[in-house]
Amino acid sequence: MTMTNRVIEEFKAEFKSVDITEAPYEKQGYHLSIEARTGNLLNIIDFLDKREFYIIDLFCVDYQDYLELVYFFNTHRELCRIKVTLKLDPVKPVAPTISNTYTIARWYEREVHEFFGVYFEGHPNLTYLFLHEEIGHYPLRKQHVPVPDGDKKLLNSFRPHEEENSFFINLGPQHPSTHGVLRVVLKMDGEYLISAEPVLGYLHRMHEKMAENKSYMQFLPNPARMDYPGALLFNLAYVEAVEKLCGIEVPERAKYIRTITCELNRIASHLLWLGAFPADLGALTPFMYAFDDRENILDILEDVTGSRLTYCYFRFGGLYNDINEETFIDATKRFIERMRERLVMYDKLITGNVIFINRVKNIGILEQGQAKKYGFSGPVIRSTGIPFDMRKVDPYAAYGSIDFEIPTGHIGDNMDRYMVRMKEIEISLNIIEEGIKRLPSGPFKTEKVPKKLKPPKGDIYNAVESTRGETGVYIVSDESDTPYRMRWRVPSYSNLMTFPHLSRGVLIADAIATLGSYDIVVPEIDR
Amino acid sequence: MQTLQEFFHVAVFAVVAVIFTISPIIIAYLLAPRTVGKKTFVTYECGIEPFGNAWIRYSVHYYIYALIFIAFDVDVLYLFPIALSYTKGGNAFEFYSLIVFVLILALAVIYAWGKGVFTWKRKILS
Amino acid sequence: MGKRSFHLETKDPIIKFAVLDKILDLARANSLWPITFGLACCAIEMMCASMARFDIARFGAEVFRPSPRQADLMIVSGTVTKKMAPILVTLYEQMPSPKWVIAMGNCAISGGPFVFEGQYNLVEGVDLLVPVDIYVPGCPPRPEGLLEGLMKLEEKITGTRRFPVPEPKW
Amino acid sequence: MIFADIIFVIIILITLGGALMTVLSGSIIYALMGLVTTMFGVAGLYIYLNAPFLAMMQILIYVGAISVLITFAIMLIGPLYKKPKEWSYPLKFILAAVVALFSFFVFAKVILKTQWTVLSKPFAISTKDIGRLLFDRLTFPFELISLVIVVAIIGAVMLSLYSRGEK
Amino acid sequence: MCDTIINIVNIVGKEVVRTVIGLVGVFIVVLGNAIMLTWTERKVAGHIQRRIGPKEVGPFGLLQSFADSVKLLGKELLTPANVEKPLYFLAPTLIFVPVLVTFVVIPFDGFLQVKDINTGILVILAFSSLTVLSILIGGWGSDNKYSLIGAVRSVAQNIAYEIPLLLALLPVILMANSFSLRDIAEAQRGAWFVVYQPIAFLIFFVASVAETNRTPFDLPEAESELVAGFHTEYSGMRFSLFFLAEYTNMFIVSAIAVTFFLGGYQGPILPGVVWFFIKTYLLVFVLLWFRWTFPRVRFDQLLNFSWKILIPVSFLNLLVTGGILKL
Amino acid sequence: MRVVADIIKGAYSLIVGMGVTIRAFFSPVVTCQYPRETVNISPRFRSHTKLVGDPENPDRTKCIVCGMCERNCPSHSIKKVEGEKKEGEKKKTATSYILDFTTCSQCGICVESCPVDALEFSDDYNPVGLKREDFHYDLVKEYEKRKKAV
Amino acid sequence: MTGIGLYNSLNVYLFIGLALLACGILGVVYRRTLISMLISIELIMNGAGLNLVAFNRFVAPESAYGMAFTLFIMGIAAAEAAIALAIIILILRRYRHVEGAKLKEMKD
Ligand code: SF4
Ligand code: SF4
Ligand code: SF4
Repeated sequence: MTMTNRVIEEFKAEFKSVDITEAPYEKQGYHLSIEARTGNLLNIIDFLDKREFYIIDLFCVDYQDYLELVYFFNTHRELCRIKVTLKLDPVKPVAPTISNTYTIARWYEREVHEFFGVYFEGHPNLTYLFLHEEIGHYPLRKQHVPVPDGDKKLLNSFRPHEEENSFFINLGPQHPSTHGVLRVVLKMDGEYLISAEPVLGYLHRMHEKMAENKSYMQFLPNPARMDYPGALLFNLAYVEAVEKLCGIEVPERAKYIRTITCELNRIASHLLWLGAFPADLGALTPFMYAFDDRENILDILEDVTGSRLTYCYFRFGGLYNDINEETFIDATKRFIERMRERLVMYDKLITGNVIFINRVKNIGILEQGQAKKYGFSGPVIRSTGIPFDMRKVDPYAAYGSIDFEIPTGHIGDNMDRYMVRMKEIEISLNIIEEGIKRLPSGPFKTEKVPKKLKPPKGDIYNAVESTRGETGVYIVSDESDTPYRMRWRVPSYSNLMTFPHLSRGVLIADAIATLGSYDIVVPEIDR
Repeated sequence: MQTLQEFFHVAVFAVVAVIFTISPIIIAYLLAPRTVGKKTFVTYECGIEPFGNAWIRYSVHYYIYALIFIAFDVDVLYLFPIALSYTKGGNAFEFYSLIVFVLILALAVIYAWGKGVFTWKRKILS
Repeated sequence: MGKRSFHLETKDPIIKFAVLDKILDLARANSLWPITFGLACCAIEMMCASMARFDIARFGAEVFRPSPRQADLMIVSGTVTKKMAPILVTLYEQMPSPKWVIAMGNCAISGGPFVFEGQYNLVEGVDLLVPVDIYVPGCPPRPEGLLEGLMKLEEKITGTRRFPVPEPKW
Repeated sequence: MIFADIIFVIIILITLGGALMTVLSGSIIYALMGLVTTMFGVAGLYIYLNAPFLAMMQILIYVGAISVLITFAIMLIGPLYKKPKEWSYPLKFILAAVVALFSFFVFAKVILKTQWTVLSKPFAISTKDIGRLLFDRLTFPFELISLVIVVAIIGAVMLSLYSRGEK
Repeated sequence: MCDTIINIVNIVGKEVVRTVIGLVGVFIVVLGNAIMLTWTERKVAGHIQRRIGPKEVGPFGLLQSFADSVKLLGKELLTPANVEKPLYFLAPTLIFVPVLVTFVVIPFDGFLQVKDINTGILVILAFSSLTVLSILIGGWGSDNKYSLIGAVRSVAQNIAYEIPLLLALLPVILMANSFSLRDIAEAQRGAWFVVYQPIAFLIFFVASVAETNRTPFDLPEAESELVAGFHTEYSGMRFSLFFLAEYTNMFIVSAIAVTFFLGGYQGPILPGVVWFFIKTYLLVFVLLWFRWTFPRVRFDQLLNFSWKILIPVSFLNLLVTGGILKL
Repeated sequence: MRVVADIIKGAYSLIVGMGVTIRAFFSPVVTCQYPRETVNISPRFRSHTKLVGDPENPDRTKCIVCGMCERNCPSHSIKKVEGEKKEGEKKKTATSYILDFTTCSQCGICVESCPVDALEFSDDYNPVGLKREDFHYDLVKEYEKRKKAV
Repeated sequence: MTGIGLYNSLNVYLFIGLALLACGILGVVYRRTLISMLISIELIMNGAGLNLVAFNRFVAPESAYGMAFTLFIMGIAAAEAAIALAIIILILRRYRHVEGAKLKEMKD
């Protein structure tokens, strides 16, 4: 019996009055949908919590007549996505908080609160996370809804003045170790951190709002700007979602090229991290070496896509242009060889270094049990020993036909996260090799893509494994050529959420090492 | 007057060092243009206006290290005149007093080690 | 274009004569220490410019100072949001003069691909916040673009261009 | 050697100035700075007394060790010292000054009265002699002082650990 | 001609002339070293990272450091509003005193020494405690949180490594029975002390890396944690004085290591000065090499490494040396 | 004894690391010295767009002023696509085509959507300027300039 | 060239030592915070050391006892500082302040 059926049965037994409907997974990207009501939401959440579901995402859609809160759940053992919805009154939207069960929901709920004006009863700290003080309306609502005056005081989420005697220090937004413009407010006691609170939104670029203003085609450049180190993977998530939504078939060749380029991009992204992580620990030379290798990948990818960083290469139904077979395959093979040698060098330079080992071993330990509460994904979850990888769980592009293993760690400390990523580079190399071997010929793009995409009414959730974890895009279509609502589920967001937990009571240097080991990308978090 | 002559150089160098450091600052003062904005003189803190006190209550760890240091520093300095007059060969008495001295000193490290001064545990303050 | 809102008081140095200025300008142009200030995607290309392949160090500009007090050059590389704007201004003001700004990337120049009607969180061009000397367009610009910008800045400071102009491509 | 005299006077001024700064300055960190100045002054005097080794030890121990320890203690105490009011009661100051001056004059009288038998022999003690002395005659005090210091430190560490909350 | 010179010397006093010449020489060394070293550091860093490093400014980028220093001269000196002014101003001055004083006793050659002081090494050690002090007041006076943490760390680190440093010097003094650097250098005519004291040499070197705040012990300036450490608030020339002091300190510790363990100016064929500089810069190169290879250690590891490993080992080393000398 | 072994192992690992860096020190640099030499830039590199000349009539560009690119550009970077019908020609000729490069995201949508393939990416990889307006290219004029330069 | 040879007379040193002592006493009595009192005590110690060396130099030039004892004084000063500071910090933890004057009030 599959997971889905089991859940249906158990659910029906427990909740007689609530409907649970099976959704066509191929079309919508989730298996079950449940319509909850304010009264029974918490019970349903409890039900899911007991069955080891983790929360993928929580967001809101404004249907004008009502607001709909959408909760996505899944398990780490088996693919079983469940959409739970909750309709809210648009005038005074109030919902119960689920943050007591799922810690990560604290942030999601704050986000929903600031963008839609939804109140969550029982939320410990319902303040703004992204926006700044001057924004006087709820940006993602379809109509202009001003923020009530009473709420304005919530805008600045952090109030240090209340604690006179503590020592606060700002890490960021301009700080060498926060990888962009993350700001973390640290409360310190000597060298120790008492608590750390990330402040987000310094790079909030309104992607979700933009999506509502642009056609499907016009949104294409945006995903690449969200996660620039792994631009192609985000691009893929979006393109595949739209393809599924419109029912566009993709030729095999395009699938393989997508796989290969994505893996190249993954290596490039990991290399960027491989440089930045030791740099956080004070070693600057690996940075240069890693960029040197990365530069090789960029050369290959530039030859294919035309840009170095923010690729906008995949198109609905295929690719922007075909690869240049000889040079591409040649260069890639050369790169694979070179990279394998370099990995040995990195082992000598970084992995074996006693200082490095002492800095990362047994620091920032994440336990498996927390995976459910925080919903982190990618190398972070794999480091705890859970082999959860969208490429395996829900194969897309050509991953289904290529065999690869998933590296896992043991205890989930910084060292494990490091090792998992290093292994992933190796495995990506294998995948690329395999992909090149099997690369079929044929067209790189389907002909039948209409110039103006007008997908049928409905919604879809599509997830891929980006370099940092599960990246999902949820699109609601209303038959026009612009998405009605687009929501991005980004991995760094939930990965970062574990930081306050991990950094409590540790030395500042350890906290920074931990932050570096996540490989967060701020624009992705801020969107 | 041997000593005086020796330290005459030290004094002169020290004074010159002071002068040397002041002069470029004066030159810079004369040469540099100035731009003043609203926040130019605000203490730097990653671009955010700092809040709270910079005079922190510092952790006691450092202090204990400093305590042990002071014992060692003073005692090791006592070893210097000893080392100077340490004779080669014979007179094993000197060696014994050295051993006793060093062993007493080692007591401090052993004590601190045993007391866990050198371990920095993760502190969970609830 | 919006209104430029910066207000800075500038005073000339106490001693000033031409030859000295020339020397100082020459030195300044050849030792531009940027502040570590990466904002978004373009920051990666900025890093690339300082890495082995492009090696910004050849021009003596690899000394990325984390503190604005020791920097001469602010490379605004990426999107400036309204939340970030006051910080950027603060950092700029905290840099000792003479100081320069390079707006790198379309976002920094004009808001780039993120300008749309009804946008609520974007500063449409960093030149609305601080005076910008050099614009390097692109999304992202290639590292060569940044190097070229650096040379252009040198040209702006000293008045002459020292470096050969690479063959233009169209 | 008029030159040596001038420097000597300067050193005396530094010493006394430092001492006054220590006593009178408003903030504790300046008091500490004053102490350091005095240490340097006294070290200079040691040099004039032909004891360069002692002078260096003076700097090493007082400036390098004790003042650092005191600074750490000040830091540990933290914000309380931002602007501590040292100038409180003028009456108390007068009282203190009277006590200090009184003791000064008493001792000054003693000094002036006593006829020290100053030997005009050239002073020929080198650092080596101090070492020899420590080896030959003062072995016991020498070992003892190390013991004293170690015991004191152990006590101090114990107290500090106690205040850190770990008995 | 000669007579006049001698006359002049007689009038002003031999020592004064010596000082003046010494000062000039030392300034050449200090400035030359700083300029050379900043250039070398960047160049070495470049080549280790497989890039070029400074190149376009002057031939091989040799003028790079000049450009930097001239630029820093023409840079505005910002004094932030909240600083404790006397302390803030004093710190860069104070940090320079030990640097210069140290040069009094360093023997570049048998004769090329400003003055051989009987308590030479003690002078260096004593004045180097001023470095600690100036870092402390610099960080404290800045009224900046990063500076303060940086300063405290710096001091804790400096004092933690001072003891192994002293303990590593002791065996050499035991063997040479002198504090004077020239005597110690002379005592190595036969064999360098590094042969007898390899452990002490290692300890000394490690400790001096820590004393100069270089990677892997560069915590006070840990960029990824503390922005720029205790000199975060310093700009322009004041900052460059710290910079200068740091680079000179690198030279100094290497020079002391050379004098104590590597035979100082001793060496065949070439004149002593040349040997001295060759050896010193070799050690400096190792320092640079360290910096561009290793990550930074954590703070508690840093302190404990000194207390748990270096100090016990150097105690043992001292006792063994003492015992062997008595045989 | 384990402590000693650990220390030795640690020290060995450090030496191995130093071996890596010193080898790099003596290996050739990978730097491309930009103003003096340039890296090979892929022909597919996307800079700002350019108009392609009509192979039959080099005086005019291929553009027929249909406005597709203007409509499809995600960031509205293309403005003022205007043209006139010259005598003797079936289609319009572009007289102005303003590309505001400062908002372009180099996505290639305009190139894709042009029905007559009149657009291409140029290789202008290092544009810099002293003001924003430097990058409001008039592609028609650029085309003329380029034609003259050849 | 002859100077007055000020530095060759014992009394000068004795008076400096005395002045340090007086300053120290002044500080101990007048200063409010315990740490400043400690600093003042260090001053007194210094004065004593200075006197010892001066006597050694002028009264008994062929022995080094005075110097050795000054060395010991320095050691004692260090030990004393350590203990005193530890106590001060303990007091701080207990009473949240380190002002000597207030401490007396608390005793009652
Ligand atoms: S210009 Fe383009 S690459 Fe640069 S920050 Fe903006 S979106 Fe990113
Ligand atoms: S490349 Fe994209 S953004 Fe640029 S002009 Fe063309 S369509 Fe517009
Ligand atoms: S789409 Fe092509 S033909 Fe139409 S206006 Fe644009 S460039 Fe001209």
